[in-house]
Amino acid sequence: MVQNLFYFLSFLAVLSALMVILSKNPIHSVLYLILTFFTLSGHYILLNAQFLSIVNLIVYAGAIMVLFLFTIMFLNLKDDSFTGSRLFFHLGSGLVVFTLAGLIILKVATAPIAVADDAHFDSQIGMVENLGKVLYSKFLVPFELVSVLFLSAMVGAVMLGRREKGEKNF
Amino acid sequence: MNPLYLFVSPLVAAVLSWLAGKNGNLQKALTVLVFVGSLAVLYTWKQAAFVDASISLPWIHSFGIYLALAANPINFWFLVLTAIVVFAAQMYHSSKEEGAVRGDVMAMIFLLQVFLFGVFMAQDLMLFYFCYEATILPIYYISSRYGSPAAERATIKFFLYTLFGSLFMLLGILYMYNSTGAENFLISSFNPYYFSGSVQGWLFLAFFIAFAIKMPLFPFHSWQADVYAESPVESTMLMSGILLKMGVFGMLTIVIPLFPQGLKDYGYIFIGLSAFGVLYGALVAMVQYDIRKVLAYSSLSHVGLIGAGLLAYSDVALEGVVLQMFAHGVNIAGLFFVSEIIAKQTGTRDLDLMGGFTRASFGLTVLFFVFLLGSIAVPLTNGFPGEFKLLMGIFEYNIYLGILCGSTVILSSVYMLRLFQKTMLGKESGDYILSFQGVGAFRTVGLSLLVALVLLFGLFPGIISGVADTAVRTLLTAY
Amino acid sequence: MQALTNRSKRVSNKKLSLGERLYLPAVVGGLGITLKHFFKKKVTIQYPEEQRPMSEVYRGLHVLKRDEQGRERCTACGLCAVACPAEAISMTAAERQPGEENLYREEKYAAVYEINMLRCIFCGLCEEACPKSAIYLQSDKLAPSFYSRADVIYGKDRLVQSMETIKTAKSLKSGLTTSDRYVDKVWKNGKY
Amino acid sequence: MNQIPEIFRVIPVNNFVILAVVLFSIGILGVLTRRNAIIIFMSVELMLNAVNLLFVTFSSYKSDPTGQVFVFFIMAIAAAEVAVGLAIIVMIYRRIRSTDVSLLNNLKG
Amino acid sequence: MELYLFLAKGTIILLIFGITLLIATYSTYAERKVAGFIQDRLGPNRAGPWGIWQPLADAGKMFFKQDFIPARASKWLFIAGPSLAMLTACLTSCVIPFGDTLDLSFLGIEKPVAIQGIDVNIGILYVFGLVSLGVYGVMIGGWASNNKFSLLGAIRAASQNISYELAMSLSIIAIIMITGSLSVSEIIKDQDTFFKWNIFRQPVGFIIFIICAFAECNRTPFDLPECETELIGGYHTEYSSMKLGFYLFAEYINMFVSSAVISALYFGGYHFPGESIVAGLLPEGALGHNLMTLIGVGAFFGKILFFIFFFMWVRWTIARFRYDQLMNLGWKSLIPLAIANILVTGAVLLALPEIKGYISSL
Amino acid sequence: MLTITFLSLLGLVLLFLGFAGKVGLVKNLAALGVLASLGILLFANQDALVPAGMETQLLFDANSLKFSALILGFSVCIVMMSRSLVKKENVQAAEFLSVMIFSLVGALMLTAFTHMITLFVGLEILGISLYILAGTLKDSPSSNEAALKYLLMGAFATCLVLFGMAMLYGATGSLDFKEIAAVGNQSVDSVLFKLGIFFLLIGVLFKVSAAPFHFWSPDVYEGSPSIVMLYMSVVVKIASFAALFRIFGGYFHHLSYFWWGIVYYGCIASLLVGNLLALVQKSIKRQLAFSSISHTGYLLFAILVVNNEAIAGGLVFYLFAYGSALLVAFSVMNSWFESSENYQLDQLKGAAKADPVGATVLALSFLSMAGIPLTGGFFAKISMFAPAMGDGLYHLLIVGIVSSVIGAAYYFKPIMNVWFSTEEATIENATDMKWVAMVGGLVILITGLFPDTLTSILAMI
Repeated sequence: MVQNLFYFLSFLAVLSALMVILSKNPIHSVLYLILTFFTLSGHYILLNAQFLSIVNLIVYAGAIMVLFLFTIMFLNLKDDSFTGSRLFFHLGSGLVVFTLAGLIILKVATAPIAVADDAHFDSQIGMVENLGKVLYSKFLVPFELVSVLFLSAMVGAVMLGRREKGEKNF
Repeated sequence: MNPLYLFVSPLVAAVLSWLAGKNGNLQKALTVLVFVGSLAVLYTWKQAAFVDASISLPWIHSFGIYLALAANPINFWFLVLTAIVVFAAQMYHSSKEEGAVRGDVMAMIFLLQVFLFGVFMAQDLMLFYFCYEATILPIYYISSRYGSPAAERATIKFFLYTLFGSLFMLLGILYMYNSTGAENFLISSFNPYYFSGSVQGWLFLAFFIAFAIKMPLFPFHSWQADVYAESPVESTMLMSGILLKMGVFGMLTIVIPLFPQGLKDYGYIFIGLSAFGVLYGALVAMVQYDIRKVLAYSSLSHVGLIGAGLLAYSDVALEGVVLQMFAHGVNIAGLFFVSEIIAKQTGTRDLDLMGGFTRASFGLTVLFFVFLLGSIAVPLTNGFPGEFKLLMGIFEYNIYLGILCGSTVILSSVYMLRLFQKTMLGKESGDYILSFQGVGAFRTVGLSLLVALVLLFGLFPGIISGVADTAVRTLLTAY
Repeated sequence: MQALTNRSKRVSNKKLSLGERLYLPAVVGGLGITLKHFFKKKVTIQYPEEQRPMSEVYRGLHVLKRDEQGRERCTACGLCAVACPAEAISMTAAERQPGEENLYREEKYAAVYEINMLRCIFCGLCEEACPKSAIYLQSDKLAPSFYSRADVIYGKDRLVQSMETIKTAKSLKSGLTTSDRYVDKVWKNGKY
Repeated sequence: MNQIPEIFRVIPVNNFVILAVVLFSIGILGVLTRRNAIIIFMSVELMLNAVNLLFVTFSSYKSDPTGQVFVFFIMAIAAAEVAVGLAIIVMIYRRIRSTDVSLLNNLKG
Repeated sequence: MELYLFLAKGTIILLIFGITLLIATYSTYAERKVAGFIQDRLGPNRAGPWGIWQPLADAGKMFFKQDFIPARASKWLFIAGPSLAMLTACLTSCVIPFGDTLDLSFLGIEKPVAIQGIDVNIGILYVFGLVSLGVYGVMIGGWASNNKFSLLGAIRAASQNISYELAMSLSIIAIIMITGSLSVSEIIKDQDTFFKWNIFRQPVGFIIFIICAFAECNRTPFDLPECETELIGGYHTEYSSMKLGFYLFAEYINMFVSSAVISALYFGGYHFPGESIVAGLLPEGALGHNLMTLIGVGAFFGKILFFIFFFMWVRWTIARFRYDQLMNLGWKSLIPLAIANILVTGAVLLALPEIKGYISSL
Repeated sequence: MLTITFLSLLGLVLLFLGFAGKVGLVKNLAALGVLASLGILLFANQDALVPAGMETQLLFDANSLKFSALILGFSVCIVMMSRSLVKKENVQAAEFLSVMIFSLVGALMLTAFTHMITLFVGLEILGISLYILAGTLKDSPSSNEAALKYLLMGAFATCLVLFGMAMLYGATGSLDFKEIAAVGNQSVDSVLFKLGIFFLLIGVLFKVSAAPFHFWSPDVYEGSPSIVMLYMSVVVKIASFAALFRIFGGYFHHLSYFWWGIVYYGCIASLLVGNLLALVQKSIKRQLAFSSISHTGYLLFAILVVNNEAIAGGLVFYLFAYGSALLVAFSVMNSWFESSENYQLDQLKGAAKADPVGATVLALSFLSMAGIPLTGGFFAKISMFAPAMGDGLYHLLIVGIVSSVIGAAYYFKPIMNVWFSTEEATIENATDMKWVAMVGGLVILITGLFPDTLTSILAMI
């Protein structure tokens, strides 16, 4: 049951991820990416990380991708097609990446990876209480510093995105 | 007397001459003052047998570099030559016509003098390297700024060439420092026993390439002719007269005492090349039409001889090296000096367009001829004893090489006399000769001084060898 | 400027106070008003079942009257057409033939009488103009809606009063509409 | 309470890692082959998500919350990055009326 | 007895789903009825007594209208838009506890069964997740229509939703801080007495939340995405037939869910004043408990219906905002206010034990 | 930690002052504030505000203090110089400066992280701020392009770093560098560990723009406003090298069998690529961009040598020498040209006639970058070469020397144009703050003649 679910989600994830980069229409790409995020959220639930799974949805699907969709609609982008002159480049990079990925996968497939045993296993780690405790005690400083990042990003996004006086285009 | 004096006085002079700007008289005064002062200091040292002539101050702790300077019998004549050639160059410049004198050129030459003194007196390898590299900058400045339009390209070539070589030297220095576990870079803290044979070989190559490019020895010479031809003559005089002696000096004080094994292992290759360079330089000089290039290739030929002598690794040869380098420095500076006067007057450097200069100034002809003779190494001129000893040393090393190098005796007279004939004799090709105003008093005195040196050391080579020979021999026998 | 009356409200651009800028009190007030209306009596008239009482002087659909004997009163004099501001009325006159006396009251009658209901503005001027009291606008009948342009033109077939109403009418006036009565009452009396 | 759930026993951790690697490579491929800046950026997001999956996987299998906290950070920062990134893309679009990176040739050596 | 549990749970889920749909359906009716009443009218009253079959008639009409897809539209997305809107709307209600637990031990189910789809410990986040996804339906539909007005409507919807989502979640955080749980049922359990209802503890948060809820549902005064005067129909300009119906329906479902969330978060959910008195009147044991639960469910639905009414009430009271006003309100007022609210709440939470200690020491 | 807090608050204050319209105050306060933060860094206990027992994931040890001091010191100058950008172009002072100051927070984090989370957050704070700064000139297409390219490549690199981190996490079950390093010893055979180190390294090399992962940097450098380019090649370079050094020169130093080869070839490639491509450039900014790649190569020496403790000082020295030279060069060129953001080599022709002081200082700074004696750059190179020599990295050193020569070739181009060109000067105005330029030149000379002054100052930190 769980296995089938895993394989189904994985299949869907890979398929939609592929479609992200293969779709000609950026809107379709966005939608496929959202689908990928959903499957990943599914995986997180499988992995007992409920909090992250829902945060993944809220942040990625709910905020980031909306922003993407928003921008694409805003810019009214046309289809982006693969041109012949770059075909070799595409094929080449595809080949290289897949070879490398294949090698890594072959290596990883059989690699022994240490996992927790019964005695050390704690099914509650993915729960929000637990994560919150870790986040607000051990990682408080980086967490606070992320706010600097946000402030900076906010200022920057406003600064760059703002239309200047006299600019005609939207 | 503190060796720092030799550092400080040109430095002060540099600042002063920068400030003096285009005031020719002030510049002349500075020139003479520094020249006389330097010679006086050197003389006192020699009289005191170099007892107090050393200093060692910690300079850069973090790298273990000392400001270690010392005058000694080996570098004494290099220092003297520095003073003389710098004097010659500055004399040329400061006595130029009104308005052509430049404060920055004078300052740069003085600065160069500082670094040259630094190179020759350095007892610390890093200090040596530091000054060795730094000498390029003033020369580069003068040549690029005041040379012909093609000079920029030529000087950058020169610059990169020498930088390339000296960086290998830097590597060598760093290697020595690291491999011996020395806490400092003092030359005295290294000796050849630290380095195994193969290491010595590598180190020899690293240092040799730096010095060979500087001199330049045959395969590394390709920067030379262009730079000599395109630079202002002051910088040509300095380069040919003294800068290339840094290479000789380096070979003498670093390569020969520290890497005797390396020299033995690889020297034979380069001695062959140098000897070939002697022939090559001479042959090329014979067919040149640019007066500077003739001198440039003659310099290549002579330096090839010096290089071969250095690599021959025998006491006779080394004594010859010291003699010859001094002679060559004086002669080539004088030759460039005079030839530039001629070229300025005729308005060209093309030998075919010159001729008959004798009619303009007989005195200058004589001066020129004496320098020529010195350069050809006619007996009783300063070129002779050095060349003789060098050839002796090379014959000892290998007879065929000796013969090859010996060709210089004949060939140099060929191209030098061709030069003389084309410039001084023959039919004048214009009325420029009649308008010749004479050399001027200051230049006359200066040139006479140089000529006097040519003759003095031709007649009494013992002045030099008396100071240097024993010291040079110890280089071979110290280890 | 001096206000002429004290009814006009002076507009001021003063800054809103904090309380006002919150808008919440105003919103709550608004909610109160709407809630009040929520419980108010509804004004809806459920039309087919309930009908709004018509005014006595309502000007509805036209009718061409007959007299007590059932004869058409119209003599095709054309005054109505002249009076019509919308030029909705047109007619063709014809002479009464012998034997038709029971059909037409006068010797001349309207062979064709048409009103274009799209043009008609129901102003009632035709009624006023008619010297024979032949045309009236009924107060209880509305002009129906149309589904085709052909329906728009009302001919005599649809305008002339039907005979049944004559029979039940007690008098000239009783067979008429409220409008008729009103007009008679107000100022047509003097004309006879 | 501390019993390992079924999934951790029946699915080896390697499967998740492989899935993440595959997604990551797809992301790289997207970055390399596409010319539309927005799609490149989306591929980067895909890569980030692959990384997130890795972290969550390891975190869960190793029963260590740090990994999940890290994912939380990545998500937060990715959001900021996207905000700035899209602002830049919009800026570019205003300039060249396209988001095609191959049209960006002002700067060439 | 797993089977019974499954059946019971399934029944509850189906029931919730059914009620959701039912309420949403009748919201359309209620909307028109309320509109009529507020405007001194009667509202629909033809289909059946008081017009109660009106929604069915509407649905029938929707089904049988021509299903039109614009020629240059992106076909699949055009269909996906309303479906997504509907899907996200429907999924939300499953974490809302409509009542306390039922004691079904007579069926052999030992554990009390909550009247709730699923009780996840991150329930409120789940709601937010789905609410934030709701915007996709609008955006995709608007974009796929290949119509400028639709696109503008969609973009407005997106930016509006994103903007107000922030303030909404921030206002919730204060509640989460008080309760210490993300689970909706925990939050409701925490408000067991009347004066512990969060409306009293978080009045500012409530106001922010309800304003945001209006914006999230695209209800007047924030119905900019579909404002007829500027954008014809906004994102659903090109839609017809049941696809349009889905959009409209989704809006009403959202309204229902919003009302439910508001009631749950701020108005004590299934708790009602005088609970203990009622409980005292009921018999002991399972029956009493179940009855109590059902009364609670009734109370909850009462609240929900009130808020649905409130939504409509506001709709017919307040005029539509201008777009810049909407954004200014969201970004410049609500978000700072929400943050301030969090800060104040935090400060009070920190200070409360001190104050209590001080008072008790007196 | 204290400095970081101070800087964050400073940025915030500047932002609000900017909203209030007090631009003049913002400009002054920014420089003063960064200076103050330098003071705080040097003289205050960094953990003063941290409650006892709290983990901050940041550790300001001697090295990080040095790097941080360098970062802040240079930043003071750059913030002061950026007044001209703000003056010239249509740039909002408050936003620009506050983003720059926020990026400093990231830079400081990169010098002091002990945990991958702080590393990552630092990288991103710095990175995102830089994407913004690169795009500051909204009217300039190249600036836009630079921002986009930087963004895409930066984000991509971040992904690689993260992938590496994830793999390391998988291999060791920890994200703390100390713990990873401790476990690392036993995981010689672990695929995940190898992959982790590999991707982490590749990602960081991307960030420091080492060849062959350098291709974004010339475009980005050239397109950015020159102040930002200066900032990137000075402050950001210091920060990213501090990070690289902290990871691979510090925590993972004993695991060099995993990563040494990559860095080695990356170093060689950077040296060659940077220098060779710089040779053919016509724009100074682009030339300096490529030269920055080559300097990355020299700096990578520090990662490669065994004695990482000893070379830390050298690394700091190199960064100081390079940074000060670049800073001086830019301050001169900045004052020479009123508007142009893209200095071409030809524009410099004959500048010495118009402004000899500026020209001298400019020449000095380029000499320093070339590593010619008399300037700080020389000892900087020595301090990289000497330890490498000690480790016997002869091939690397030879490449280093060859590339130094090539480097000298192109560093002399501007000098030649400035000093030796006979053409009339095209520069628009002479150095306005001569004393600043002269101080800069003096600093270069002093570091060249008496490097001990610098090393002893650094030793005090």
